[in-house]
Amino acid sequence: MNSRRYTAIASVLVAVLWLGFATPLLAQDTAAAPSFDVELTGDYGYHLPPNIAPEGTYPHTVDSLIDILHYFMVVLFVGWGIFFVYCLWKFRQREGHKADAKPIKAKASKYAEIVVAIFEAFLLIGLSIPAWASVRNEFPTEEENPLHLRVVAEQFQWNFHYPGPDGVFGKTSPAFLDLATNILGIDPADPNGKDDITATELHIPVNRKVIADISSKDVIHSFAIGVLRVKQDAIPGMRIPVWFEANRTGNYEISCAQLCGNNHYSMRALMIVEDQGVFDAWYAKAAEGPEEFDEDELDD
Amino acid sequence: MADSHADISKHVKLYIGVFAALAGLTIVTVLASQVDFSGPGHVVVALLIAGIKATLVAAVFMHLKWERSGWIWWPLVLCAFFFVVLMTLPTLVATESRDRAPAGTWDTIPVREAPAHSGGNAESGH
Amino acid sequence: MSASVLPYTVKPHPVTGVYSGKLGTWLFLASEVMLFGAFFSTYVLLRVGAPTEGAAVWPTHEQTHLSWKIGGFNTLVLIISSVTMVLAWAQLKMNNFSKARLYLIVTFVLAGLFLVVKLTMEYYPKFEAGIRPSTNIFFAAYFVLTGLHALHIVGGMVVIGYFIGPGASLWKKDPEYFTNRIECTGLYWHFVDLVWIFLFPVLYLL
Amino acid sequence: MSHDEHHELSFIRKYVFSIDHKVIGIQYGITALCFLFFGFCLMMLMRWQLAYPGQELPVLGKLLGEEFFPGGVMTPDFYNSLGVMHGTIMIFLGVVPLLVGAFGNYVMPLQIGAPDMSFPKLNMASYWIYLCGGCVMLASFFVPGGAANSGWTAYPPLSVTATTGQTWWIIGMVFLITSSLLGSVNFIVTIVQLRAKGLTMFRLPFFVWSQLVTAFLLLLAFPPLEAAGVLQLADRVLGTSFFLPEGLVISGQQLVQGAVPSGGGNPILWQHLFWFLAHPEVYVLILPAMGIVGEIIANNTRKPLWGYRPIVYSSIFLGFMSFIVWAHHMFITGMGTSLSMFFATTTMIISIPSVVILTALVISLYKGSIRFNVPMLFALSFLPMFAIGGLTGLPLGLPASDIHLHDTYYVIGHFHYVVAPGTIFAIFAGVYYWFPKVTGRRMSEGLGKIHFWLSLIGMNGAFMPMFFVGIAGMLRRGYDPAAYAANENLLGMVKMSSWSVWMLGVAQLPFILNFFMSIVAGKKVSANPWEATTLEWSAPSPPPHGNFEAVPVVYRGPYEYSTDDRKDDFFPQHLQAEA
Ligand code: HEA
Ligand code: HEA
Ligand code: CUA
Ligand SMILES: [Cu+2]
Repeated sequence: MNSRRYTAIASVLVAVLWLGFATPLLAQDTAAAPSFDVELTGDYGYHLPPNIAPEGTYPHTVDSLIDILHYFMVVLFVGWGIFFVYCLWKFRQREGHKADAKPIKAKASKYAEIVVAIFEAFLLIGLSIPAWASVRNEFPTEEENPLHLRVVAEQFQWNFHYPGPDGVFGKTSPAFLDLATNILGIDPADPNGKDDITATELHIPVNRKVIADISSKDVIHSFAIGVLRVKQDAIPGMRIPVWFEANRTGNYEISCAQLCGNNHYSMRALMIVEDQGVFDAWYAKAAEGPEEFDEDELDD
Repeated sequence: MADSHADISKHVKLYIGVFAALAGLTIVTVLASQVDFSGPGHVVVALLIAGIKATLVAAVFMHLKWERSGWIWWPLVLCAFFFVVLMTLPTLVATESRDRAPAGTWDTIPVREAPAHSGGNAESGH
Repeated sequence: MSASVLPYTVKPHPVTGVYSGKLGTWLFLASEVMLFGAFFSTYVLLRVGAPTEGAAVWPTHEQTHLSWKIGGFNTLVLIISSVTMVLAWAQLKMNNFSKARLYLIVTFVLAGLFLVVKLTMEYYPKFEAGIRPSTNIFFAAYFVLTGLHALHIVGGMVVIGYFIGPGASLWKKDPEYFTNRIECTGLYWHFVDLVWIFLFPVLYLL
Repeated sequence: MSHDEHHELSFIRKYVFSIDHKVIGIQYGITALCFLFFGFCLMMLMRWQLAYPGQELPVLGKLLGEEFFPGGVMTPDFYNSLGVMHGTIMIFLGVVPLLVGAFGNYVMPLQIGAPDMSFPKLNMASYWIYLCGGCVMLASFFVPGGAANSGWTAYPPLSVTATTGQTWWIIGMVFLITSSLLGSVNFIVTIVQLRAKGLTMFRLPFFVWSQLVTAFLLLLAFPPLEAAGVLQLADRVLGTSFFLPEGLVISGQQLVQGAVPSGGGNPILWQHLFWFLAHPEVYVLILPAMGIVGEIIANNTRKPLWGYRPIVYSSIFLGFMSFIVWAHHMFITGMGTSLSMFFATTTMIISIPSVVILTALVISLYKGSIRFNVPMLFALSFLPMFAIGGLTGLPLGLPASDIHLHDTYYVIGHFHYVVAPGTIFAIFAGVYYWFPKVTGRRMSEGLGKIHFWLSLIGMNGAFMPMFFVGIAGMLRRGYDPAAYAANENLLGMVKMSSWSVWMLGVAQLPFILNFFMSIVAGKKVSANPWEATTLEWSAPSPPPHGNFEAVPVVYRGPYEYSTDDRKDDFFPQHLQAEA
């Protein structure tokens, strides 16, 4: 009897010590904190990352879905947990207490199950499906003047292909590929390709919709912009469009969310959201092409 | 299923009959493949004939015709259902793969004529 | 504990109506259906989704070098072997061991014939002509599907061979048990035949 | 049953190539526990890299060699290998063999009053094929390039272009699948055919039902993965391209398969075939665990399981539905609206039977007389832990919220709550519960309680932080979480998780000690130390060859505790009512 109580007290103690003290101590130890080339905009912590999409677009539905679900889960778990602990205490084996084998009528549980089912149906039909439909089908129309670009993943880098001022992408093919100078394999003979922009940082204008076609050269990657709640596998042989919009300027991270080889963990890119003016300036300059590109044309 | 000798010899006749049917159907399926059906006619005819043959084999040679045990039938029904699920895979994959790139390139196709998503780079293929 | 001590290895269970071996064989066949189902579904997918240009286009009939004559011949061989298999069982049921054994031998020989035709008249000439599974997506599917089917044939031959040879002594000890085992072998064998009934039109004719 | 057959078997026939289900069960048990422990050790290594990225691994770093630990620091490739092997070993070599191979094999025939499995030789073959598969997996660490490193999901094209270890992984998997298939045929036939007289389907203990449903899942879901494995093997060694589209360019070079760049394949196909198995597989991991928990709860509340029939129907429904939800792992591959709606709906539907089962187990506590012994502690804590794991499955099952959570540590947290403090706790519960049956001795309660409390804290300390870092966006399979600036504030929590894992490792020492000590020095107990009702307790401990002294006959349902005014509060299934 006594030893049982000791075990119980000891375990609570260990739990308190472990979860209460050791972990905050560890949490303060950020010795391994990395130093980065750029400062990220926004506040990151043990919660959802900042959401820079305009109100009313699908990334906010994603957030509210996550929020609502977790409230729901906590309520269920706590309610359920109270009953659980109550049973453990009230019906523990002891002198003079006997089990009662007559099956009880648990109407409450049936109602609870029905409520759960209805709530799930609501989340599914009310929130998830519209949001998903928005991700998949409600692409910005041309009247909204979206920015078009292509995202081509490769081990272990994100390549962004902009059509340049003429608005038309050059033809690309592996035949023209050159790792040093023409990483997208743009056809040098295609006039549309002359002003195309190849970048490894994603520049987008603020408050303008973007349509990106995701594809991959080699293995499956996953194009993920945490702050925009965008995640789309980049699958070789397929080309899958996504759309998004940012309403806050700054520097953000793009990550690769699908295991793609040894350097998967560091396959990150920078997303720079800037004012339309700044963006236009960058766009014009980039379209003139970096030096390597000129060299390439000289070689021809 | 009955076990007496007379019954078994009746079976034997049936087996021979089924064999004749199978052989005949094999010839029919070969002949049918030479005929020029339009569209998916070939596939339908060939699979139909194969289906009949398979049914004959399963019903007679494998004795399903005489099988009464639910413990054999239910797993088979289950299996048949999941088999159908498996055979829907190609459609599932195909709906996702409509943006497949053409041979030899990873990305030169024009953007598909999606509902509300076209223009811009739509003409870029050429 | 030797297997024969367990109940219902020989006699059917009074409630479920089958003996254990038969139920086991059917369950095993159900899993085989799922196995070949996955292969067929892959085949359909690759074929329907094949690109229309480039190195990966689906080959035409002429390019596949598959002769429906050889395929048709092998189909007949397998069908006959299925009949002889079921006849072997019928003979055992009629207490006719020597005839049954003869049918088993015929089945075995036909299975061997199937393999010989497959190897010498189909695989070998293709390898001669430089055709490999890697040649194109059609041959990839062709070799994997027929290769796996051929392995099933080999497996069947091992079992049938066992019952012609060392396994036959069971007949003397427990004829009903032996008959049951032949029935189960037969179930498997007909299934292998059944798979071929689909493989033949799918690969050779369509 | 013939008694004239009791001639002496040689040592080898009796203990090594035995066809007795009990010996095979023990073989499975010991082998799988070793694998489980090994898989855990791999994870303890990985947690070092996560907590202290790029820092030298103390002591071991040097020992493990320059190839994988240059300068004592793990390489990313090796990290990925560890991840694959951890996942594969835990699931296919640890948990399933324990739940099905060990508990299923040992307990199920006893619970149905059978002398053995229906096909004893097949049973032996299952074990040896499983062992071969395990050895192939382990050996793959020593091939050039190390073990497979493309994730336990082995997505092509990465897996097709990976090093040799991947080939070994596939071959190992083919062995394991074959073993499971043989086993499942055997289980179903045994349960259908060899039940004792009077033991109708609805008098079966819930554990037997869970084994039956599990066997069906294994039987019908595994073959497609076997097919997919064969195809991937062909892609790797024959140069075909079932899973490779045309025009792949790897490091600037066009990929040439075999002789020519054939292409024409589809990488998504693999994912469908893989998840067609792997989703039912997760219910393979949980159903027998629920079965064990159900047995122990009924026994230790001293009252019948509440809602036996709904539980049974729910497990059947769960098994059936698990075949049509697989693509919820693939929402992010670019799935269209109608498909994702279908799979999200089935996913929501499948959560209902889990809720029913769990609710029934909790209501079973009501008006019981609960004994808090070690098996019961583990069984009880299974309930809230599984609830956490299951509930966090819901945000993943809705495609919209899955956009943010997919491939983050949230997923890792979700499924570890169901498999680790869920299934592993059920396994521990089962070990403590059936140990007296297997050995005739009981494990120490004191050591058991230390094991329980420390494990409970360790598990929660390890996995709870994963939900927070996951929601914050930290991605799984990340060799170095510090590579992303957004993770900066999460590193402390990651460290806490790691320390909890190591603590959890220490917490297993009392268990290992207890386990081996009790085999030789545990307290001797009677054949029915827990005063249980099911048939296995009517056999002697350990049960002799042939299991029962007299062929058992069953007169009532499985959980007749405190049901009438007998002197004892339990009424075993095999006892005839006194008139
Ligand atoms: C045993 C294993 C197990 C179990 C049981 C489950 C159960 C569930 N899983 Fe999980 N899952 C995995 C193992 C498991 N999963 C694994 C291994 C992966 C990752 C694989 C990988 O990518 O590597 C995964 C991944 C995974 C995903 C993919 C995530 C992603 O990659 O983006 C999804 C998405 O839908 C999902 C959903 C679910 C759901 C809805 C359930 C449901 O069945 C859960 C149902 C349970 C409940 C709902 C809780 C129970 C009830 C209560 C709390 C009682 C409440 C009381 C009253 C109502 C009275 N799981
Ligand atoms: C059944 C499945 C299972 C189980 C039980 C576990 C158990 C554990 N897992 Fe695992 N895990 C997976 C399946 C499982 N895991 C899978 C599928 C993945 C994904 C892989 C991938 O990305 O491809 C994964 C990934 C994974 C990751 C993410 C890695 C990454 O993404 O980079 C982490 C990180 O912490 C982790 C941790 C743990 C821990 C701490 C445990 C602990 O709970 C372990 C506890 C273990 C024990 C307590 C063992 C006790 C045994 C004994 C004491 C034996 C005694 C022996 C004798 C008596 C003889 N796991
Ligand atoms: Cu690219 Cu991960
Ligand atoms: Cu799943």
